[in-house]
Amino acid sequence: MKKVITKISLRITILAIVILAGSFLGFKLVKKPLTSEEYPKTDQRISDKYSQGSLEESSNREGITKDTKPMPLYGNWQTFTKKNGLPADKAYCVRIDGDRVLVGTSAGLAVYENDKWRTYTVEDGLAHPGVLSIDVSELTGDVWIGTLGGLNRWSAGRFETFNQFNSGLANDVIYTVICDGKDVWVATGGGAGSYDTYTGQWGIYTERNAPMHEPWTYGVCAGGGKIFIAAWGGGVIEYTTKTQLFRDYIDPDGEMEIDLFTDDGVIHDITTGVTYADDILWVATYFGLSRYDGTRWKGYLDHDTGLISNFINFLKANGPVVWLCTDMGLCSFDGETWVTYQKKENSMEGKILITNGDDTKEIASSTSIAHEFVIGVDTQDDVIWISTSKGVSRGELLK
Amino acid sequence: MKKYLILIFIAGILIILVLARKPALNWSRQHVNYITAVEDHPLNCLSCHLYIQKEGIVAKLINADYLSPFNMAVSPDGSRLFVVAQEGNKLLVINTQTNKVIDKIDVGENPHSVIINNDGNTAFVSNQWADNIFEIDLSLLKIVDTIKTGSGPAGLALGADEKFLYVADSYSSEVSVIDLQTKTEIKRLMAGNNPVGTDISPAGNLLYITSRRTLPMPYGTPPMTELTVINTTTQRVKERKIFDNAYIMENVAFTPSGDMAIATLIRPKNLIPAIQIERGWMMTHGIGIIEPGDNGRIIQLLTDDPNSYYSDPFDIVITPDGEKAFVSHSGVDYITVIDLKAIRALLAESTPEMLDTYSNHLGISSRYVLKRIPTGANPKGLALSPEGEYLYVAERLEDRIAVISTEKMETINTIDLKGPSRITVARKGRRLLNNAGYTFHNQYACYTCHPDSHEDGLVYNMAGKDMGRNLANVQTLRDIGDIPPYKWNGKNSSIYKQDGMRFSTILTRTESFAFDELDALVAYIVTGIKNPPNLRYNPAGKLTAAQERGKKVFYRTHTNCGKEIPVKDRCFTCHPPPYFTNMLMVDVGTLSETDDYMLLDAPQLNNIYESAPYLHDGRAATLEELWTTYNDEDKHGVGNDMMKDQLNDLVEYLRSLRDAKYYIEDPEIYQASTHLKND
Amino acid sequence: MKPRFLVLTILAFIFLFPATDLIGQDKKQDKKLNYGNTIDVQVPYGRFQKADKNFFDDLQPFTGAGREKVPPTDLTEVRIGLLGPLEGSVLSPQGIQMLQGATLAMEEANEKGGYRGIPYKIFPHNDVGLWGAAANEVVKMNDEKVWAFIGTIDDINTHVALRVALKLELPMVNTGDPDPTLTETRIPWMIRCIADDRQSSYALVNYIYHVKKHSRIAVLRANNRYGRVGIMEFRDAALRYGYPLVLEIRYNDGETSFTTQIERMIKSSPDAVVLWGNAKETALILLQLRKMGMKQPVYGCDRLMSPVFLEIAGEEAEGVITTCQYNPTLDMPNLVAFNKNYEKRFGYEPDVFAAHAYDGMNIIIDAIDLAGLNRALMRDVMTDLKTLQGYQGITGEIIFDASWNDIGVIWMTEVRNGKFEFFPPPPFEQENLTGSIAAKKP
Amino acid sequence: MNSNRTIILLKVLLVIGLSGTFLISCKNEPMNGMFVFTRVPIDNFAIHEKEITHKYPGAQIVTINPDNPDKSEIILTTDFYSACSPRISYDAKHLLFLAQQNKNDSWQVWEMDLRKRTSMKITDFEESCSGPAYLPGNRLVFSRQIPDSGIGSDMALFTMNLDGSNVSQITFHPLFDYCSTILRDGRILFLTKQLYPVSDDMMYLAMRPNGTKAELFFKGTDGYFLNNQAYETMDGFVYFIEWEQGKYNNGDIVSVHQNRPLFTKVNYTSEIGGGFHSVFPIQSGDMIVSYHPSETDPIALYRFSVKEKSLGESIFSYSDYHILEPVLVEAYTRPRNLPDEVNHKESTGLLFSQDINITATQHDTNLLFLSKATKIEVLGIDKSLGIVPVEEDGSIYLKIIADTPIRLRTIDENGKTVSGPSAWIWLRPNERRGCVGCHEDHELSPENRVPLSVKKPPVCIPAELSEISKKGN
Repeated sequence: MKKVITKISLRITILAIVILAGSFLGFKLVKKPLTSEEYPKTDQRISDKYSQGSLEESSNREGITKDTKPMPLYGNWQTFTKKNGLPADKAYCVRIDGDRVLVGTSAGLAVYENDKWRTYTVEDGLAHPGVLSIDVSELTGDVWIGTLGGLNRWSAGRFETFNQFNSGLANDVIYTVICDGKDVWVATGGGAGSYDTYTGQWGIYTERNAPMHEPWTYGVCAGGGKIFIAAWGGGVIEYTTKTQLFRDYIDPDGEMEIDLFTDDGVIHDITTGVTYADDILWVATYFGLSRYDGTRWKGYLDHDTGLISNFINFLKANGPVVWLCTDMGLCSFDGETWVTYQKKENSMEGKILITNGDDTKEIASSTSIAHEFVIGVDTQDDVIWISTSKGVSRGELLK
Repeated sequence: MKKYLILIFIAGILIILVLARKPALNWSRQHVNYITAVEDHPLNCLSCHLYIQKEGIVAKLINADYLSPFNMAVSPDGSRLFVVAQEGNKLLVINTQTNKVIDKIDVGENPHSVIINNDGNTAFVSNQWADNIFEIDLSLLKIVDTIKTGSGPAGLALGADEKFLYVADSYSSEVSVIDLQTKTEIKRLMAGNNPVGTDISPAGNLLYITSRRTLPMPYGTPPMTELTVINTTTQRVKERKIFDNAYIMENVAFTPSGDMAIATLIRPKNLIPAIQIERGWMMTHGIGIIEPGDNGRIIQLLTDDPNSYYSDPFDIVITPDGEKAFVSHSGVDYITVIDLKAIRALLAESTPEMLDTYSNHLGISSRYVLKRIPTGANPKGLALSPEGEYLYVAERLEDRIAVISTEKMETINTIDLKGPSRITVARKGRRLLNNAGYTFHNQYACYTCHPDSHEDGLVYNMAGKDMGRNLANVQTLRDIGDIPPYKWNGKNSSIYKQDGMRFSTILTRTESFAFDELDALVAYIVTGIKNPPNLRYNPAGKLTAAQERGKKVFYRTHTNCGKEIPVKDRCFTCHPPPYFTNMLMVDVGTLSETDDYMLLDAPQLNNIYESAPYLHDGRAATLEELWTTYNDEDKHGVGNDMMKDQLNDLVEYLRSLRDAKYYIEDPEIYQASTHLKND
Repeated sequence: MKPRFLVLTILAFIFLFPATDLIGQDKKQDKKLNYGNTIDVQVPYGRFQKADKNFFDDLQPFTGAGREKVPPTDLTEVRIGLLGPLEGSVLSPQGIQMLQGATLAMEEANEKGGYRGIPYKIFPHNDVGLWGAAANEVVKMNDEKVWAFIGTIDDINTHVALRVALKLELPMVNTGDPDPTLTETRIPWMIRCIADDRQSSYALVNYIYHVKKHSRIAVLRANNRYGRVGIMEFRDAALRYGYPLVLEIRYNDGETSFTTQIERMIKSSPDAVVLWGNAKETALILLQLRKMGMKQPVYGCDRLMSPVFLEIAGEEAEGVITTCQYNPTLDMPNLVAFNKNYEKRFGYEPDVFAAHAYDGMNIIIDAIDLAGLNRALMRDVMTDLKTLQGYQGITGEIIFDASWNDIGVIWMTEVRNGKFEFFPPPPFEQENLTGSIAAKKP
Repeated sequence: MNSNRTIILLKVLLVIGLSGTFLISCKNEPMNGMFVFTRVPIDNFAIHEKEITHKYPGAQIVTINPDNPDKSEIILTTDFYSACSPRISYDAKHLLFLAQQNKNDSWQVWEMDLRKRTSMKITDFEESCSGPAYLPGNRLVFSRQIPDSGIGSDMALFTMNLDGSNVSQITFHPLFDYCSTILRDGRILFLTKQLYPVSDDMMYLAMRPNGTKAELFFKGTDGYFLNNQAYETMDGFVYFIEWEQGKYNNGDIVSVHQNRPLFTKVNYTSEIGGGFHSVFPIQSGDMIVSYHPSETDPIALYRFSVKEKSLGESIFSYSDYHILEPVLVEAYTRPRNLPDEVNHKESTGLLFSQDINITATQHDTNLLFLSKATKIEVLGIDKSLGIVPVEEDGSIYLKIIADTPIRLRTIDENGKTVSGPSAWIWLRPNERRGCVGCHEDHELSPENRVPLSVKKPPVCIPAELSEISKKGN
């Protein structure tokens, strides 16, 4: 084996020298595999690929409107970081709650209200400073907070902590929490869990009682009388509330390193998030996006669609539009049109890429999202908030 | 000849009786000495054995069905007084002109509160042990609707426009919001722990709800009790007012101007070594004042005097002129009249630091207490006539309503509710249990730490031998007649002993009960205390799927790996039905460094869901913690092999456990355990 | 000779990266091994269908923030976490070895002055606990401000830890879990410096079916994730060679009598038996199956290669063949020194977990030396497939693929005279190659 | 015939005599409703400044029927040279009093059977006793001179059974203690006066009959002196006489309420001239008092209306005797019989203070400069018993040798006194006693929190104690 390697190195060295000149020819033609240190500056990569345009132009463009409802465009980004009062730059999640915005950071829960940030930490009753997920109960207004160290109910100032020791919570690392009527669902490091706020009863869903290989869950969403669980390594688990029955959706090819057919089922068994709206289930993975309309699956990969990156941290659907938090920017998609928000390198300016089929247009934007590594998103009315690797941003619908 | 034989026979019997008298007396003396742990308790079989009969003809004969008036409401025109008879399960209607009961309406089990709408044509009664509300048409005096609520509906409030009814669900610690158009519960909001009392602000936009038990607090930290503020416009919780170091907040009332709301409360001293009673060292009682508004203060003031305590404040009403507040002290049979002008003046002149000191000050009450009005036994609910000239007081253990002139501050009349005219031994015992007169300076009653004869959720530093040692989690009094021994260390083999001389030396610190009093107290404790139905987790005896699975875990004999669990380490060995205790002493590895070595009495598990925190020193905040945190060595049952979902099932099963009578009636449970034992 | 080429190679990569990477890829495709060193015949669906997407053709970048973070200046120690089965587990002996291997590396680094004079310190965490404890332990490590961590052996715990590492953006080096799916999660925060069960299975399958020409194999495996995932690769590889398993049955950890399972095996009349589980149980199985008359050759996973196995199985162990992720008997100076120092320090011989943990710790230390105290930059050097590619560890040369899995050398052992004798696996036989590579080409 | 007559007469006489005897013996409370008081010869009467005990040579205990005072006077103590301090038992059948049989005898406590009018000596000490009072449970409390321990003579309180057995000293401080009454809550109210190191004003302390939990009940304004006798009414008022310094013939009737004795003083006679010397509330609501309009008048027995704050009719008077210490023979509710935690097998008691930095003056801004105390010193009569550092939260937890007077002093970091030394206190064996702070507001209850000090074993005072107990083991 050592010999082999040595040979390979030798060959590569020789080859490299031989093809040095020719290399630059290929540079602009092929989408190249990336390395971390020199991952392409997205501007370059995309600007070469797409044509240019202006924002004003694009918002009136026919190309991005659908027959029924035009794909919304957001802009006027305003960014908040530690300098503006956030407790940390790394913001895992964001949730709009009426007049206030709740942001989960690596150093506590930040609440933006009346143009001011206020931070809640462990001293205030937060289970752990790392806040990964937030949801608000529509019924009661209670805020449910998933942290790296347990689940909080934050109700009118009172923090209540649930963890795997003092309650029926499966595990203390809460990747996702959602409210579904009186029920609260969590995706944790030790299985999915449900909590009935009326009876106080906890449910745990693991490989022991649900069709999962292992109890690792990453995302959960509710919709259509069902609960969908993104089971890491187990695809998507569907739970029908009424019948209390489970079924699973996994990648039919059974292999981790490939996707045999894009549309044969969920793209990959390592799922990172699920969201449901307008009778559509969207599934995020680090390997692409999947859409399920109840009968058939459709997969989207970055090499042949407008999806900017296969690496999707989180997603959230709002009506027909799904918002995708990728490592290359914020992406929205309604089944036809892709709109991607990116940041220009070393600049406060941003850009928007709009892809319809093979047609892609880039629009410059005077403002941009805080960072292209987007981790969380929430929209409400004409406002969008995103949380990123370095700060949170607020955008407005462009009319 | 025959006669002769009979004579001989009778004579023989007499001789035997005479001969046997001495040994019989000796035996009785020893028996009574053993049970009572004193040597001078009178030898009277009946005084003990007759009155502890729970069932049968004798029990029927010696006991009586009392009404026990609890909460009240006055009709908007003042002509009718509606009284909830808690034990009688009735709503009594009283004509306030004649002061006579004119009607009795049967309501649900253990009714708690009644509220009348503005038109005076509808009453709502909360049935605490039926988890519903009765809507009563007052023109027909008939129940016209039943509305489902959360568990243990207690205090009631109508929204300003009377479209919504708010219910404090005392057992599930929620507030049910009921749409009165559809007569359905539309949602539940999280309230404090064990919410009971309600009042709506004069403007109608804020609903205040008191709670009795402390919020779950980290071990060894002071209790904190919540007063929940609900915005009736958004129907969401607006704020949670936290009362530090207070609990048992039974009721709250707004002043007519809305400048204050005042709640009753108790300030316990559970964290301080229980080494004396002098100077409010165990319990103090008072009021909590809330100034509404965003920066409103929360103030606590005592209604006690340095050498006299006014224990167990229950209800509070404020006169329409906003000048006087009346507080019923159910532990001492007094109404305290509070001068609200003096309160306002005190609040106006005091800095936060001063108020902080006042909250522990026993002398400050003389600034605002106008008068103490004596009442009959156990005054609970209060109601004012619409103009505020009369105060009605529900004398619960007197089956009577007192009518007090608010101006003269004297009782001017009483209304006999026509309950049983005699006072049974158990009733006498109940009065004793509720009365603080048997504690030095009336500082607390049995009831204070055992509200509703249950437990108060606190852990006390009883300072057994040393001051910082042997903390004790208060245990319920329910069913205890059947499951000796007593105290966590099981040192007392009978209730007589438990409540005897030592009890007075270390707990009440005044003269111990007289023998007849002790007999009465025991009679009540043994016969008169019921478990509320477990409607929340096991309403009809049919276990949920999770509870069924949990039951299997409870009765299991093998671990998940198939290893046999030693008999002593199985749940049901120490906790067998019907009381889920084998009444034996055991070490389950839960003693802490601050405990002297002792074995612990296996506690009963009926209605265990109501008894957080757990373990002898209350270290476990939840049932889960018993096994996740305090059972490292598998001494409290083998459990470390359990998966989390199994533990959840076990907890669900434990929550399903209800009154022992169901397990006595249902032999299937026994079979289950014996069957499994043979596995 | 070797280092020179290595340096040259790296230099070439650095200078000519875009060209080599882009053009070279196309050109190299014919020669380059498939993902996971998979020979063409073993490529999933390779004979029938080209996959829409081969995920590990590309390297997943990390585009998040963090590289700009300035290292703290007030450190008194450089903390490295270690997650392992340290107490209360059947794997604890291995966990302790792992901790000791890492400790030795740390102590050696500290002797050389640590990181710019600041000593390294290991913060060990036990991964054995209540439900998903590994996740909570990684959170605790992060709260302790470790710069990276090593962990762990149990594959469930490793997976759980990995997901937390991603959220926390905490570099993770796995030195003991051969679960192939671990690196297939595409989390750009973990590398693995131990060969996985895919490599072991390929070697074993090749040896069993092609060298030893067995065709009927019965498998008895542990009823846990380790057994399930390990055998999954073995089963797939055997099948792709055209040999479905004749029997796959399970036993539970802690079982001591395997009569039922062995009876079923006898009924299936296999040519040979493969055991996949921990040393204790597999040794007992071996004893019992020999006692029950099974004379067939026995093969096993790397966990059989343990003194415990020899001790329990005694003479019956003779002839048992296993894989091993390294060869402790090689005469490499660093390995010899390690073996000597380890025994001196801890009083007994290191095992495979100690050796890989030693390498893993050294990789972390090298990454810190190269990148400084910045998690993202440390991650960059660990995952760029250049800086540390071909790392010369005591376990051999470490080659990472695009999923940061170690596809380096695998070894085989046979018990001879009560000792494990090591030998390199025979070269794979390529059957029916035609068309498979072509099919993969875009 | 004669003999018959005689026999009949004898029989009749016998019947009458027997019925008389029977009737007399059947009368349970022969003296019910009678007034009993001490008659003191004017010449032997003097009020000494700062005098607590009142023993009047030549005095006698007298009873009168209030309905017919002049004709019903009976001297009950004719067998004694002097007698005073009458106290009626709860059932009104017995009378405790203080007497000397002969002129030079010491004063001892006697009990009289009011029915039989016979007296029995209860105490029999060389030293004089004084201030007896009935305790529940067939015991009594009294003061007795104790041997001079080098700081001057003082009087301590003792309890004993009514049959003279089981004597127990219950106060242990260098003060002059004199029992006043038994409060309805079962505690002893006693008058006390510090003698050492400096003489101090008199005050009332309340204490459990086993000598535990002694605490300040009432302290008059500076310069006022208090009378040895006090009585509590059923509604909780405690009445006694208070004198202004230097005006010992001008005593006033005052009351405090048991619920809040420190701040409820009411003076009923500030508008009335003359002097009050004794007060006894009767259950009907009024009082009988000893009063004289001027210094030159003999002190006489009067009625007094509390409601009207006015002097009523004069009931009885002498020209050559003062009438003092009146009581009414009337049964009254027995005070609570308090349980006893004292364990004589122990030699120590435990003292706990929640925060030694809490003082009554903490809100006084002028005193804010007071430094924070970090240590506390326990002082004995003539030496320091030890200095103990306090916990972070200000709490201390001490195991102190029992039945020994101590004072406490708080000290700051620099060794300077922050406050103290305190008043003398003592602990009974096995007594466990708590205080909120040092010199704190007497009406302050403790803040509910876990004190740090009790998480550890108590600090032994004096330090040798731990060694002693170790040796003992």
